[in-house]
Amino acid sequence: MSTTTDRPAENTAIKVEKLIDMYRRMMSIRLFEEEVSELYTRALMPGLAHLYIGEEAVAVGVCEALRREDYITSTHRGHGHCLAKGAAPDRMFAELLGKEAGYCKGKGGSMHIADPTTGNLGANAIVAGSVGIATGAAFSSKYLKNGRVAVCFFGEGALGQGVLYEEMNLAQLWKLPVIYVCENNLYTEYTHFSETTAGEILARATAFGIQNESVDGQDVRAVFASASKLVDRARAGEGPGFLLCDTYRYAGHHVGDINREYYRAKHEEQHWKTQRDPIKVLGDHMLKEGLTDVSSLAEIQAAITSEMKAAVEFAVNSPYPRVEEVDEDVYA
Amino acid sequence: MSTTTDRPAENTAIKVEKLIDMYRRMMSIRLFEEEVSELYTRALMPGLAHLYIGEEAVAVGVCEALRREDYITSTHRGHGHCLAKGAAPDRMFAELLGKEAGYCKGKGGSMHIADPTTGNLGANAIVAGSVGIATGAAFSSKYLKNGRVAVCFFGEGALGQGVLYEEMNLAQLWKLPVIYVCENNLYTEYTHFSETTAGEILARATAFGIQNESVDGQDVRAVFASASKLVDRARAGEGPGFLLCDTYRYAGHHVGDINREYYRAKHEEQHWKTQRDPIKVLGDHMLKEGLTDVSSLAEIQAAITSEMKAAVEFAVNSPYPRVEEVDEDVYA
Amino acid sequence: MPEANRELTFAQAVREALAEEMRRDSTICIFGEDVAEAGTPFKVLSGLVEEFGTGRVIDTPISEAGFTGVAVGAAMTGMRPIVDIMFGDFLTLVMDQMVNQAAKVHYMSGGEWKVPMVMRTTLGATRRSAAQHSQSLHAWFSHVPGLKVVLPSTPYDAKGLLKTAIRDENPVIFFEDKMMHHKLKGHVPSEEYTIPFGVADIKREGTDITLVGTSSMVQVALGAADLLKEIGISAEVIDPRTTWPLDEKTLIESASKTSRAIVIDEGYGRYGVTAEIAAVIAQGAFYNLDKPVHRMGAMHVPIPFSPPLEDATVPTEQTVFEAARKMCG
Amino acid sequence: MPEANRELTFAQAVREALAEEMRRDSTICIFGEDVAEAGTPFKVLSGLVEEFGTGRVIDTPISEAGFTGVAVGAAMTGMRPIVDIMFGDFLTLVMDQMVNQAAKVHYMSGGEWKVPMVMRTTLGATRRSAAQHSQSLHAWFSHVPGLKVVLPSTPYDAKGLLKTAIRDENPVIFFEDKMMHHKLKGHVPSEEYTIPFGVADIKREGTDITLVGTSSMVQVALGAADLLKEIGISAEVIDPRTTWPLDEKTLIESASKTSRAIVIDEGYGRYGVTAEIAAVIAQGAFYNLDKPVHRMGAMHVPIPFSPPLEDATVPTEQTVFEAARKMCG
Ligand SMILES: Cc1ncc(C[n+]2csc(CCOP(=O)(O)OP(=O)(O)O)c2C)c(N)n1
Ligand SMILES: Cc1ncc(C[n+]2csc(CCOP(=O)(O)OP(=O)(O)O)c2C)c(N)n1
Ligand SMILES: [Mg+2]
Ligand SMILES: [Mg+2]
Repeated sequence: MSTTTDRPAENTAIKVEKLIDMYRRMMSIRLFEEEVSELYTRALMPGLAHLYIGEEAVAVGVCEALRREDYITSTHRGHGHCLAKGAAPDRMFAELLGKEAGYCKGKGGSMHIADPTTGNLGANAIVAGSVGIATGAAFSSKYLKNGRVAVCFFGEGALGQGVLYEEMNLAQLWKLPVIYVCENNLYTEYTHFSETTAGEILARATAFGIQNESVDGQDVRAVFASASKLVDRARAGEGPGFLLCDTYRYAGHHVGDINREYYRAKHEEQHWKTQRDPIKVLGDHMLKEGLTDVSSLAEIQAAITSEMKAAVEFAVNSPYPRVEEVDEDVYA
Repeated sequence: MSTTTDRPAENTAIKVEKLIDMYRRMMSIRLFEEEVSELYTRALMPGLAHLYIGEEAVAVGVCEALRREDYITSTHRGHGHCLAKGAAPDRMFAELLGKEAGYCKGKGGSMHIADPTTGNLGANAIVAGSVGIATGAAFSSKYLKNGRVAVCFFGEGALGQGVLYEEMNLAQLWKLPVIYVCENNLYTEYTHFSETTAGEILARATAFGIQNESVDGQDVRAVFASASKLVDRARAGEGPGFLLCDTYRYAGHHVGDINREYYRAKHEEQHWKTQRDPIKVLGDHMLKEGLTDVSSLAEIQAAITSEMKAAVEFAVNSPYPRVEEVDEDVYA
Repeated sequence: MPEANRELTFAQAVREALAEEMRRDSTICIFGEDVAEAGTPFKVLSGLVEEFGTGRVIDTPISEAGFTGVAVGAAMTGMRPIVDIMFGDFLTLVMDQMVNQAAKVHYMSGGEWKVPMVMRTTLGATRRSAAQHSQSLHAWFSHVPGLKVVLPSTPYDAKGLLKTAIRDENPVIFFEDKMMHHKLKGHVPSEEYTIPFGVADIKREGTDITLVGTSSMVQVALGAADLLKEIGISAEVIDPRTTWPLDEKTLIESASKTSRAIVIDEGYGRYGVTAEIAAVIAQGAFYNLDKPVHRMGAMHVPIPFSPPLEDATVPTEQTVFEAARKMCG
Repeated sequence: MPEANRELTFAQAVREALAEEMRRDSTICIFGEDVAEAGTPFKVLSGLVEEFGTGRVIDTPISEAGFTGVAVGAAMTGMRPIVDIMFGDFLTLVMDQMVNQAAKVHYMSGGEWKVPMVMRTTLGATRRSAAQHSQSLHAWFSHVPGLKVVLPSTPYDAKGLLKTAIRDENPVIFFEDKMMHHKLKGHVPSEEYTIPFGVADIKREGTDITLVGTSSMVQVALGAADLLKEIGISAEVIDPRTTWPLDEKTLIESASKTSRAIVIDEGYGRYGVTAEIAAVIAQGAFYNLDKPVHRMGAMHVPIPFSPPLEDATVPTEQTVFEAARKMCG
């Protein structure tokens, strides 16, 4: 039942526009997160920030396989998922700063961005906390026959939470259109996944009869190809899927996690950054195939850079919510 | 990693005394439970009673592979486990009737019998509620280096509880001497296991790299052989095991569950009772091999029958605890 | 049957509410263990699967967290799921789904998503079910903003409150006393009605002492009121019906009027519902109370199996009567 | 450093208690996420793995229920495990293990088995961590017989109470205010001491009003007492230190003496710790109170992320001061 797809089958050629689009989205995430790091360092951002840098191909490859009305659920490391599903950077930054203009009026913050207009059911600060929500969204898609698919993003740390297995069992029993996307970035907070994960990860999906694949999470074309397959299958009523993406977070668990040598080696970080950067991998591919040129890519980067600067500007200058709002939205 | 053992390898010959002993223990459970049914029907027993009749070979085959100081945890359907591990019927009946002389001074009742002298950590009325306890007992065995093994009995319904997977992951990561014994009697309360269980049961152990076997749970020799293998392995420090036993409960989910046709067919019940009765299977084997004769078996039954009558008598005539005991034992 | 005599058991009233609402709104479905053909072990749902099918009355694996999570997600995306947690003791397994997810989704999303779901579950001891099948854990949920907590005490209230719960846009947790399901009968009109949350019901008027009872303890309070009447004490019995929202006004007014109050709830006495209600009354009726507010809850012990012990753990008509007599003495 | 000046942070005091006990008793081990080399995200355990090794300071997967269950079983069979639940919000995941298992094993077995384990966890908001990382859920556990609940408010108390917790034969849950770990310093003697459970500490004596504070709110109460002193009001500050067992006597005596009381706790105000303590005082000091007992807890909302909103949800020195001034006015 499980297959390993290290590169997309050569026959699933992805259109150039799509590749450019994916490049652009990955670049947006990268530059968004760099601004977040900056905001945090300048002490403008309250709370913690868990950056998605290095993992961009996962969110983008998966979300490109989805429709706007499809659902996603996200994690504490969720900015990339939100952006990939179509959220606007300015309202995201505003949320990160706790401002009224944010997606959640400042009530949610970095770990709880939600956006009904793009089907984003919300980031979640409980590890595996959204597995039920995603599975439930898939349940209602099937019940209401609206053809939507739900994607549940989670880190490999979530494999430790029993509720994941309860949900996978239900999803398979009821043939729900949900895709479980496991982002294995090798570490939970400060512990290598081999110390927390017995057996083989894919076997945990197999155990419930769930279709599963593993993919190079730094190759957005591969992620897109695998995700498309599982999403199409789910949409056709054939049941859930499980996609394991091998990836890496470049920075610390959160921005403040600076001294990391006690849990991972500098040269490991260097290896991923230089050899397996998802943006570079896609850029190099397009250049090699003559699908774009260096200056076009540079233009993309420049345009996004100014977009992000403007978005930050917007957020920094936005007002906080009025204190009286504190007890609004408790009940609908 | 998984092997199916429908019958014990012919070379693992089990000594006659052992066979007789297993016969006796299975008969004890059978007759104990018949008394329980009787007590319940005569309205002498408070609460509910979940009978183990039909499943005797599982508890006996597994517990015969254990030492007295080894640990077990049990379930709502736990009388068989207690007896197989060595508990005395009189104190068990007393507990079932809520009497002071019971194993728990009447405070636990049918679903909570515990007995330190036989390593019984307690029955549990939360489905999968004792998986953590058994795994923890295995942890301390390893930590304290006392060579004990822990067995966790549970019904296939417990496969629905996420905590089971959390514990299996921990047990395998830490190579704990714990055996997970899944009693698949085909039904939870009133629902067939195929409606609640996606994929293959053994694959759920495989997913965590746990050694696993499936066995005919009506053949006590087969259960004993498989359990011995896994127990020896665990005791030797090679890690946890998972034993799937196919079995059947003859009566209702509890004694009051009389009309069962809406969830299972009479002829199915008949088939198990007549073709796959664990006591008959072992008796027939011993008779066929000339290891015993009909009158010896009848003697065993007669002796146990009077033992059970006396035990019931003891319990019925025992006093209730004094009301003042109600707030004792809350804190140690 | 003439309308005025239309009597239903508590279980029938619950079932009728569910059936009527499910007919009205096709987005309602029920998740739970053995809810379909078995109609739950308490036989509260018997007949529903026959009318609505297994697509809407859905048997689940023994995965309380799992199917509660599904309900949360389904509620966010256009459905109105009802979840059945067989014994209230199993609520320990759904705390994350209810407290960190269902209760907070609306607020955390700045009001963007909502979670219109109902969790039906049970409370109450004296069924000889021992420590893991006898708890009354509603105080935990009353403590959590974002949830509403309903404790019906009569068939009439059960039907009207359950309909309100189903139509509410928020996660509501609805506690049924297991012992009432088939033992308690009462008038339930055939015409449609609902009962608003946050409105206490004066189950009996009186002048000398206020007995505040919840769920199973309302009948106990009424029984005690009968006994008190025999010795000339007039007890007012108040049922808050929902612990959140809580109708503080009615509680305070009654206690101010009678100048004495006893609060009776089957949850544990310490850090439970009796504490909150007693504190509310002690504060709000401070200048009118003749005696300190008295609290009666389950004894602070795991519920024992042995019948004489178990019976000693819960307030009874007799113990409430004694306490009230002492206060009025 | 001269002994009298020996100052430790709250985190250091916790660590010292753990290290001393672990040296004394080899059956003590620690389970938790990132407890070993990382020393927890709060760096409370830094250094322990270096002394005691990974066999005793054990990194777990993100399986709160799983490793808590292991601790329960290990505690029953000869060990004294300590479990680390990083954020108190994750207690939602261990309710079954703590409430249906750990708390009840001793009673259900008629006193045969016992569960000497400690769960260390955190509480408290204002860290800009939003709704799922800011809760103070200790009231839930205080409601459950079989558990003991500890809420230290100073480094001295933290060390002494944690040692008592580790030596206790029952499951104890020990709440640490995240904000205190590195910010609060205080005297901790180098010689051995323990602090008994169920003994409140009078953090400051006074005559006009009693401020009962728990955990994080003790410093708030002390701050308010300073402000009150400036306007001539003498506040007595009492810290119950354990919510179960609860030292009712000291609370009642203080309130009886001052005739006014405010109860301040960072958990939600409704159905929480303030309700129990207020009810206890209102009952026990009934005839001596001049004013109703006033309660101050977290606002009944999920904790918001936005700083100005979050700051509005918790009692502060200023709001306690205002409330006290009004009561004494
Ligand atoms: C239930 C729960 N336990 C612990 C935490 C604390 N925590 C936050 S992130 C994290 C590590 C998550 O690792 P992983 O799932 O691999 O995601 P990653 O951070 O690597 O993206 C932990 C333990 C939490 N948020 N929720
Ligand atoms: C967590 C939990 N959910 C539900 C129940 C109610 N219940 C008691 S026994 C049972 C069925 C158990 O089935 P299985 O595990 O297969 O054991 P069997 O009764 O077949 O031996 C259920 C649902 C429970 N005790 N605990
Ligand atoms: Mg990770
Ligand atoms: Mg079964």
